[in-house]
Amino acid sequence: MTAFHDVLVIGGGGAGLRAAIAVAETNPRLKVAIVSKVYPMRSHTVSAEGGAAGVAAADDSLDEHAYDTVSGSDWLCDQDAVEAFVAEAPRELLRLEHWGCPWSRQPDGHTAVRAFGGMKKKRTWFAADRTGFHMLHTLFQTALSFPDVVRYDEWYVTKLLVDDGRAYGVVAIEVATGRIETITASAVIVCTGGCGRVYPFTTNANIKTGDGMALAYRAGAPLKDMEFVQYHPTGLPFTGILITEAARAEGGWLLNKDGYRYLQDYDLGTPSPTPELRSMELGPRDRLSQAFVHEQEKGRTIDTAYGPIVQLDLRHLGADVIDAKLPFVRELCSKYQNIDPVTELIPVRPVVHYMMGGIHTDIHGATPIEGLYAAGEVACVSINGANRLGSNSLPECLVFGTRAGRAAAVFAGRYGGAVPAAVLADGRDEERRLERDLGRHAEGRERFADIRSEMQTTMETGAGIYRDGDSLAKAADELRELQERFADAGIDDHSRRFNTDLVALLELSFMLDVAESIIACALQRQESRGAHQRTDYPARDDERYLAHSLIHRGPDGLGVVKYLPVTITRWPPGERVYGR
Amino acid sequence: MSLYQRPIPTFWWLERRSYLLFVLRELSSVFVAWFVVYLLLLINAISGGSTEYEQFLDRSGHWWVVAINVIALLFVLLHTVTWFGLAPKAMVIQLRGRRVPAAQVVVGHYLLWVVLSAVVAWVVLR
Amino acid sequence: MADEITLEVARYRPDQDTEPVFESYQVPLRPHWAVLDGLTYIKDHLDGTLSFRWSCRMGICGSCGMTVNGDPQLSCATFLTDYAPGPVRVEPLRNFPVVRDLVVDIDDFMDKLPKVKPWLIRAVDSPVEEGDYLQTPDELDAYQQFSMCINCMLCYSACPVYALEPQFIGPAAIALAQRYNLDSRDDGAAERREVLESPEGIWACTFVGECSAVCPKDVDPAGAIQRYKLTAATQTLKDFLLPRGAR
Amino acid sequence: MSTRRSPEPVLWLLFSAGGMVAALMVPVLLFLFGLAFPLGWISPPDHAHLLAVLRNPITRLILFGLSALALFHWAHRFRFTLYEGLQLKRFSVPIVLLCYGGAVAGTIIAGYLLAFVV
Ligand SMILES: Cc1cc2nc3c(=O)[nH]c(=O)nc-3n(C[C@H](O)[C@H](O)[C@H](O)COP(=O)(O)OP(=O)(O)OC[C@H]3O[C@@H](n4cnc5c(N)ncnc54)[C@H](O)[C@@H]3O)c2cc1C
Ligand code: SF4
Ligand code: F3S
Ligand code: FES
Repeated sequence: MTAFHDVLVIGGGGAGLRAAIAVAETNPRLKVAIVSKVYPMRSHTVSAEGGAAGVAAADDSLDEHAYDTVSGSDWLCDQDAVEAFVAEAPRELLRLEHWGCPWSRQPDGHTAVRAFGGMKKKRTWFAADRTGFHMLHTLFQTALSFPDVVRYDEWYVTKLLVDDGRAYGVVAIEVATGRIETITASAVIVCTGGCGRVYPFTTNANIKTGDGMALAYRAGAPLKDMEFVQYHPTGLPFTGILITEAARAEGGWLLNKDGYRYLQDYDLGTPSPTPELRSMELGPRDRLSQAFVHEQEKGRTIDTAYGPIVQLDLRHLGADVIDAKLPFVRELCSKYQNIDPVTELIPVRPVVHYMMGGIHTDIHGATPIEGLYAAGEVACVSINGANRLGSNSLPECLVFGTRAGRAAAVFAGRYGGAVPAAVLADGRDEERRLERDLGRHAEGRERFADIRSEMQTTMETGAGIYRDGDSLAKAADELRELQERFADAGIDDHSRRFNTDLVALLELSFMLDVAESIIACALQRQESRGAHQRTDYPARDDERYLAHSLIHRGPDGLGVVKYLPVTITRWPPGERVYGR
Repeated sequence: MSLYQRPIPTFWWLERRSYLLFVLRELSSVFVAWFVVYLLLLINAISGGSTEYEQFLDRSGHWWVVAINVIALLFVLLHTVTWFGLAPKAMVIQLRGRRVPAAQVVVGHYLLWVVLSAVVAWVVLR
Repeated sequence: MADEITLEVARYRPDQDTEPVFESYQVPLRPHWAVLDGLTYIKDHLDGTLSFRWSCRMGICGSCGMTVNGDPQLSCATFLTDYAPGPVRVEPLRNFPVVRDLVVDIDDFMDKLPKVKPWLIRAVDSPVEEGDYLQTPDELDAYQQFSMCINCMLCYSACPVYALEPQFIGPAAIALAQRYNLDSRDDGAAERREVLESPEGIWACTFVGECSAVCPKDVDPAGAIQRYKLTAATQTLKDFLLPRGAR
Repeated sequence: MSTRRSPEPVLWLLFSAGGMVAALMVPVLLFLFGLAFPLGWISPPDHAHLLAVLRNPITRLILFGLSALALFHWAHRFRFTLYEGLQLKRFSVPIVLLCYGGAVAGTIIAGYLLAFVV
């Protein structure tokens, strides 16, 4: 059976829900559907803690937000996109307020803002330290008020149907029953989030396996800036659970083994007792994570069973501030680490957190494939360049979710209808392929879970906080080999009902493609910029690389990397200065 | 789709301690009703004159009446304790725009209880 | 500390089992390991056919609710060392139809949720350009607790009334309705009244209170329901006693 | 918008009021008249005193309220205990008759006693 919707949104996270609502608002006659591999309110947006940036305070300005974002990105973002982003973010955040989002408030009743890393002004809206949770549930519940938004909950998309450069829908499995179906549409918006699970140690949820990136890549759309993987400086050592940047924004200190605020040694400013914007602990994430590596090399980190750590000190904030502003941090520490941040130091280490790169789109969320749009972490517009600033991602989901939704609605309204026979045939091919996968028995005793963990280790060693030509080349070879081994791997479970084994296998195949694209882009970029630090090319090279990498999938499955100049409107490349 | 639906055991409330406590709490109402019956009999006896009252006192000393009353008192106390414990959930008392903490509401109930009990005892025994 | 612990996991494979059966697995017993880590260990190393839901592994997405040694729990926030030396029984959430192994069908909740209109309803929508709807921290405080629900379904799993009367709208949905009713920006209480005051709504709840006892986010749905009973009953009395205009 | 007319809110209010008075008043009365006097821990008050107390209209009013509300408290709780504890919801009609009927009957008896007999 084939269902048809005017606009099909893949993903029910912040970006997907916002996009779906935008479609419904733009053109109420359009039928919009959301396909999501988990119930929308389980999407990873739910884990976001710290906040969402948007200019609100009287002493702040759009230009300052734009400048912080541009310099934070190490000038790799597109400045037209950034300008659109900062201009529309406050409105989107207000819109969410009007939909009921429980933003934290000032005594006078207006929404409150807090400081965040790399931001020169206080402009991060927050709902305690459960911002993503409240945003996602507000969006989900608001979406419920649009009865015409249809949902396919717990459906797993395995393929984008593209014919002659235009997208026509997807093939998806209803996980509960194992039913495989072709769902066609006039326009498709990919909002599937990031791919942190490509790495072994990440803040990302289990579902963040880069599906959408691989779906688009396989369908012929290029991925952009994939080498830029953000490490967040403060994750709990075993689980990788995030301790939000808001902990530092409220005044937390990072201490090495000797109790010393080591960031002062890395050109991030001088310590002061109260937090200073764009300085020390409120520097950008790339620089903080890099500082950790240097501390480790100097032997000034603490060794634990789960690797080297430094310590985050919140004790001087006191129980009242912690309970009011960081209750979730306290809850997470006590549950997962057995410590109380009011009296104890929190062990932390850098952890893979966010993908700056993603599906290449323009500032309307359109990809080079007609009728195919992308928004949220899966997309690269790009406003994040070489390093995303904390709290820019949630508003990005809103701003570009809305833009993609509008653009898709207009597109779908204009070109409705007929789906070429070739697309349906393609769909049937995919259905057959999935049937084959379902019956896939391992050649030999290969467990795909082992391939997955080897891939993760390869990524960590090959393309970690610091990388070089050798480590990347080695990783590329290893990934090729893993791809071959993957071809022989099978699954234990051959039944249809809620087959998570099959889903995990498909996720791994997506992750392998994404991993290869990261390595390929990183190998080509012979400079250091933002989150991409090459020890063999330690300097930024604007001559050659003030450009986005665009990777296309070649016929042999290998990526071909090209470059696309960045758009510069008002802020010519300069030095990134923090703490001065 | 064939889904498995776990049958509910007849004595489901034996499965968890908290369920058992709940059922006991609910059964306390039976003893509240028993008390009303007992009270009405007492009122009837008092109204009937001093002999009937004496007879009532005699009958109330029977071992089985005492036994019932002991059990009834335990259940009624269970009722009182659980009732006061749960009261603040339904009542949100605002004082000067601030919500009164649940613990204070509970303490308030117990204070009222002590005072009322004392008054009743005083009226009866005066 | 022993270095292994036994997990007795309920397996239900509809094509081969007519009812759940228990299967035992030995998993490493390590500090910081949640029950969920034990299950992913099984899935990755011992038996790929075991199915369960999980995602955030930090107690916020609400996917991983299971019955652990008889109690409804988030398996990512329940630690193996607390159950040492074991064995630990892991079963699907009670009161829901089992789809497979530890996966339950929550469509019933997903159908009920929109019925209580859990979204902000305004008498007058003002345009975003006019700025935020004001709300003081105290007004935020009035409903914040009820906004913390992660839809994990532990409360439904613990509520005997829901077990016996599946039509019961149930704790989380009512708490979410109250979350909006108590929001100073919302004018939708009247629209939510009919559903909440129906026999399947608040009046079905007998205040067992287990919903609040098991809630991992301290939402206190039991409190939400009892408060609404008081509101509804007073409202009914007012409707009855006062002439139309004076309400 | 019309709300479905249901007696539940009224029954619940009676149940709650009954629960509250029962919690506050029953323990002391039951202790005195059920245990302390019969077992001779405290010597029972003489008949004349009790009759005088009983004839006071305030006492009569309080005792009437206590009896009636406590009975409705019982009726409501017992009804749900039968529904759930014993899973007898299918017999809801006789159960409702038994419970609330019992409460009404008891209330009438209490009213009769306190108004005419005392
Ligand atoms: C712990 C943590 C804290 C963070 N804190 C902040 C913060 O404070 N501020 C900030 O700005 N950003 C923060 N971020 C980043 C931000 O939360 C994410 O980038 C953002 O939420 C991504 O939203 P999304 O809508 O793009 O994707 P997601 O919320 O990840 O949603 C992806 C959706 O796609 C669906 N999907 C995926 N693959 C498939 C498939 N194959 N078939 C069907 N459906 C599929 C999923 O079901 C899901 O619904 C944080 C991130 C993490 C990990
Ligand atoms: S109320 Fe609590 S237990 Fe119930 S679904 Fe919400 S968070 Fe879970
Ligand atoms: S457990 Fe159930 S009966 Fe009511 S108080 Fe909670 S919903
Ligand atoms: S995995 Fe998200 S709540 Fe447990």
